[in-house]
Amino acid sequence: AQDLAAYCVMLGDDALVLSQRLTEWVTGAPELEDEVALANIALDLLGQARLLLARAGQSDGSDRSEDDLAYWRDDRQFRNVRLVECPNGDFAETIARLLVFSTWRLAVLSRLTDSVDPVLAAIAAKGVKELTYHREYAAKWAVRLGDGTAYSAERMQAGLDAVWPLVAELFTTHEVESRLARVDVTVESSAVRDEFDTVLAQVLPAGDLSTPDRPALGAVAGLAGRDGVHTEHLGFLLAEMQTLARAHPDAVW
Amino acid sequence: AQDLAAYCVMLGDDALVLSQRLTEWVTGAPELEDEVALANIALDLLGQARLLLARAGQSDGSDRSEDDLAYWRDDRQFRNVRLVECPNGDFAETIARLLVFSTWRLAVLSRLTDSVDPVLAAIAAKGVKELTYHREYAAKWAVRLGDGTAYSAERMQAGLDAVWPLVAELFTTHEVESRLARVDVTVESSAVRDEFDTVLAQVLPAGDLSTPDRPALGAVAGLAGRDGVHTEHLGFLLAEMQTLARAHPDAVW
Amino acid sequence: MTQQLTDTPTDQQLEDHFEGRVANDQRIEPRDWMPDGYRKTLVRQISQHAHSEIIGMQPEGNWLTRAPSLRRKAILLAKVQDEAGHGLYLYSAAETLGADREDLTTKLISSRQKYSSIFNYPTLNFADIGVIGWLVDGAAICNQVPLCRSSYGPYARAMVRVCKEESFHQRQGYELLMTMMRGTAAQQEMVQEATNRWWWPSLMMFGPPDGDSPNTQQSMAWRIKRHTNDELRQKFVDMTVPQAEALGVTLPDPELVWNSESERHDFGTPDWDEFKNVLKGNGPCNAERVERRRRAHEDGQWVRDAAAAHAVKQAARQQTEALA
Amino acid sequence: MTQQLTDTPTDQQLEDHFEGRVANDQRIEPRDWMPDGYRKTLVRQISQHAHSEIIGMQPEGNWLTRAPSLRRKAILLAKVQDEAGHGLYLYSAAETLGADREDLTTKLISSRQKYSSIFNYPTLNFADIGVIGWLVDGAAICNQVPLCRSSYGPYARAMVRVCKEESFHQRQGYELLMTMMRGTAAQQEMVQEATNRWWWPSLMMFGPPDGDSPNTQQSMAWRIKRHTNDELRQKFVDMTVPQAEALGVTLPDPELVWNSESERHDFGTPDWDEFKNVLKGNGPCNAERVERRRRAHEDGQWVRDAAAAHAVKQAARQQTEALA
Repeated sequence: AQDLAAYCVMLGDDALVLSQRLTEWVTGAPELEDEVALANIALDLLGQARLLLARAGQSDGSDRSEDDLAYWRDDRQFRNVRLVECPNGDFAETIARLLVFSTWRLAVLSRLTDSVDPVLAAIAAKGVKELTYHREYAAKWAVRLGDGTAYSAERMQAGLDAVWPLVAELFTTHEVESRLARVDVTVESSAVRDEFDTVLAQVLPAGDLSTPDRPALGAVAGLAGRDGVHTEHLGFLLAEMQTLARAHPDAVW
Repeated sequence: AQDLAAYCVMLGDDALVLSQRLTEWVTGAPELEDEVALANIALDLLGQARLLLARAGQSDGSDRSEDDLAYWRDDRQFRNVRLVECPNGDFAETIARLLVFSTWRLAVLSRLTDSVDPVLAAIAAKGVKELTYHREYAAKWAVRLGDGTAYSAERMQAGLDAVWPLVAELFTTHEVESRLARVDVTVESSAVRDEFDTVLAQVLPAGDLSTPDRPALGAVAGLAGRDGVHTEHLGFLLAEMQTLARAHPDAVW
Repeated sequence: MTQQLTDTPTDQQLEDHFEGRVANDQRIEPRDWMPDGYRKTLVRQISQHAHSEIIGMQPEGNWLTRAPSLRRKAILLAKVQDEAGHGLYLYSAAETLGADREDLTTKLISSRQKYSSIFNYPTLNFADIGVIGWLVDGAAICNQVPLCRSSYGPYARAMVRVCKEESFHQRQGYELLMTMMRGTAAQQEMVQEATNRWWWPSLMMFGPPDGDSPNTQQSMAWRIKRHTNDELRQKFVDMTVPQAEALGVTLPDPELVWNSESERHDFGTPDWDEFKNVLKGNGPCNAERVERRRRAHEDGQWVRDAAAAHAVKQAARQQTEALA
Repeated sequence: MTQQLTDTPTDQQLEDHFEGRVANDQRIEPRDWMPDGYRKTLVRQISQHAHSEIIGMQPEGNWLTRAPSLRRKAILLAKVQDEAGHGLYLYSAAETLGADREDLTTKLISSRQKYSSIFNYPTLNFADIGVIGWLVDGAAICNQVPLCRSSYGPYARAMVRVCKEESFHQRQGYELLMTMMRGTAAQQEMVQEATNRWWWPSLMMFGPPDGDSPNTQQSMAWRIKRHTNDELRQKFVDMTVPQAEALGVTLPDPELVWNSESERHDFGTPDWDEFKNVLKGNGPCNAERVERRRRAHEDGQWVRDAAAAHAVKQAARQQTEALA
């Protein structure tokens, strides 16, 4: 149950933090249609985060609510991958991250629909539909930018290059995952790498983009996001996100 | 004593908030010499803020420390002018704000050296030396940029234009000031407008810059920074500034 | 019922026909003949309305990253997204009149077209989100419900959808305030403080007093406006007072009192000088609101260019394939 | 004592003279003859040191806006400012050898010159500020104190000043940690956690083991290095262990133990693969550190251009006035 909770926190934090980043695009997107689309994706991920954090609070016996977990943990206790916490960069980098993230997460969640944990399976089934749209949106833009103007092609490739060092972390299986995989609650992250590579091998060439050849971003003595060792960015993101909730610890909203 | 405390908070918050903004330049300045200079100015203002907030906490009988006041008030309780809380903008806008602010503050503090409150007079005496340097630094850069390249001249004028709507608020005498002026603790802000205009009338032409013709930024039903009604920026600045202190209310650092 | 016009009709005939339809509360549709003044007035009104939805996202968007619970964050995000959607319908409605969205955006970001002045005030605490729903959306609904019967078809239909969603937003805003008023003293204070700041600007949303609103008559004749500013303002006050009582907040107007004779509330005069000053561009947030929209538009230029270039390439490739 | 050379001396004579001076611990000054290799090695070493001061501002600067008390904010700001100052002296020292600051900056931001690898690790909590003072400045001082006797005069003099300020910073860092260890459980945990993250990278600051450090011999002969990497590392460990005990933190090395025979501490082997990986540019923060410096430099180009243009105009005006 502790493992299940820890795993829900990982997937929940990924969604929560990326949702927060996407939210920063609101009132700043290149076109109103993208304003709507990015807000919609942020809303879907926020919904996933709420379900996953609530599930975590139930299954670890702590009875913590989604808000307890979202607003009252420090960055050291967040378990998201570092990919989602980095600043947005420009539109191309945002798209590159979304493409990479949604391709990976869709692969994971589609396996989770068969989880022996019925709640996780149900959350995954809902998420699969949403992520299919997110991946499609990101892939379309990646192709458009890659096959657009010379400038946009350069930006799109630079965006992919910028996020690529953080991709390896997505496929690094954490021991919690390994244990849960053995009891059919989930699969190991490393198991979905093939699917990820296959999808990108379709999308990138369609936009005349190449798979970046970038080494993985180093960890700190082997520890990274899933262990609560993050980049310098997460603390700032959380300071902003949690400021009001923490200023009024007794309030109900 | 309440008035004196309120006035110290006004001047203290001005210094604290501008110091925080200038600090954001560290590791981002155009030249190492400016890195040093801006850090130095931020440090001077931080020093002024500490003395003024400490004085406020003593004189209102609340016995609050400088940190109590800096870290545990919400934006509604901050009393700085709106000028200091706005984002830095580019280097020219930062210089424009510093020029305007230091010219105004030097004029005020040089009057305050004659305050009947000996603590305030002493703080002012120290501040006068510092602000003389700040004003000189800002004036030099304003002239350099104004008389530099075509591009820099345009940026410098744009910087002045951008900060100008916030200048009027500096000279709007608050009722606290009026009451304190009557008992020779301070002077009314409006009384230093002439000095301010005289100084700028020397600096701006030297850089081929014109005094902006911009109306004052509107208040909210007559209320502005000195009444605790700020821009949308202050909340974000404080969220970041206060995050760690508030996460550990019982800690000593 | 459309009259068959075999010969080319004279302008007078067209105008008479148009006036007749409007007077009979029939809808004017994009392909119908309409007077230039009607078209211009509508384009201006619809695009100002669209701009207001888009700029209106900013004061609320300001709290998206800081919403104090995940549920409130989701509600707010959905609301702001709806506003982008409203902007989209309304720009589409303006396009049916021959306007061009890119051109309208250019007018907005160069301050040649206006948006509702209310969005030039800052949102300073989270109760502002509730008060915007309650008062600002409330006032917008008072203004807009009659527009669901606007003589121009596409506008009227857009308004039906917009009003439906806005009523929902208004209820959500009011519910947030109710929750906060049942909460801590600090939360109650926030609600009162936000109400104090937004009350007068909300009253100003109905525009200047009737005596100072020269275009009202023509707009009413054309049935693109159905009540005068003062009528709508009165209706709003009468509607809002009991809501404020139910919430437990005080409206910041010492002259506000029930007049049992006229069976309505008397109330004080908004600060019309402040209104004019904000309208002139000197409100607390005018410059920032327009600047943010301008920056988003300019920063997004290369993205829109890329999409256009890609579309051209795609079309060319499809043609080549079709020929092959 | 400088020998008067009346005839043009041969290279061999110059070199012998130089070697003699160095061997006698006399200082080499900018105008003195020196071998190319000496000059190049020094420029590389001094500029890497300067770059390290400048890049080193970033991990600490990361906490400037969030320091938990105004006193700590002032201390940190003064420290970061000192580092900018150190960078300035050191660039000046490199310039006495004919290097050009703009050129050195270009090499830094295009990753053609290195800086101390330690600054490629993130600062994740406020105890990191203390631990950087204690361990990182501590290791830097071990490295740098001998350099106060460097054979090259300007470098040696810069080092005297730098070392003095760094000892002060080290004491401040240690004092912060002492305060935190006397504080709440959360604060104590922060100190331990930060120590765990910084310990090994601090040991790596002395460079690879002597067997893998080919340039050490020549640098020692030239007296621009005075001890081997391993000697300095050992000295640092021996110095730090009792400080850790006094603080009450555990150094994260199970092999660390006092060897009463050799009268020094035995300790484990740092992860040299991680070291090489960070050195290659793949550490947690390499890309960001260089990018931030690059952006600052590029964003500031127009400002530096303006200053240069103004100086030219000023000079021209003064000349005109002088002629008039």
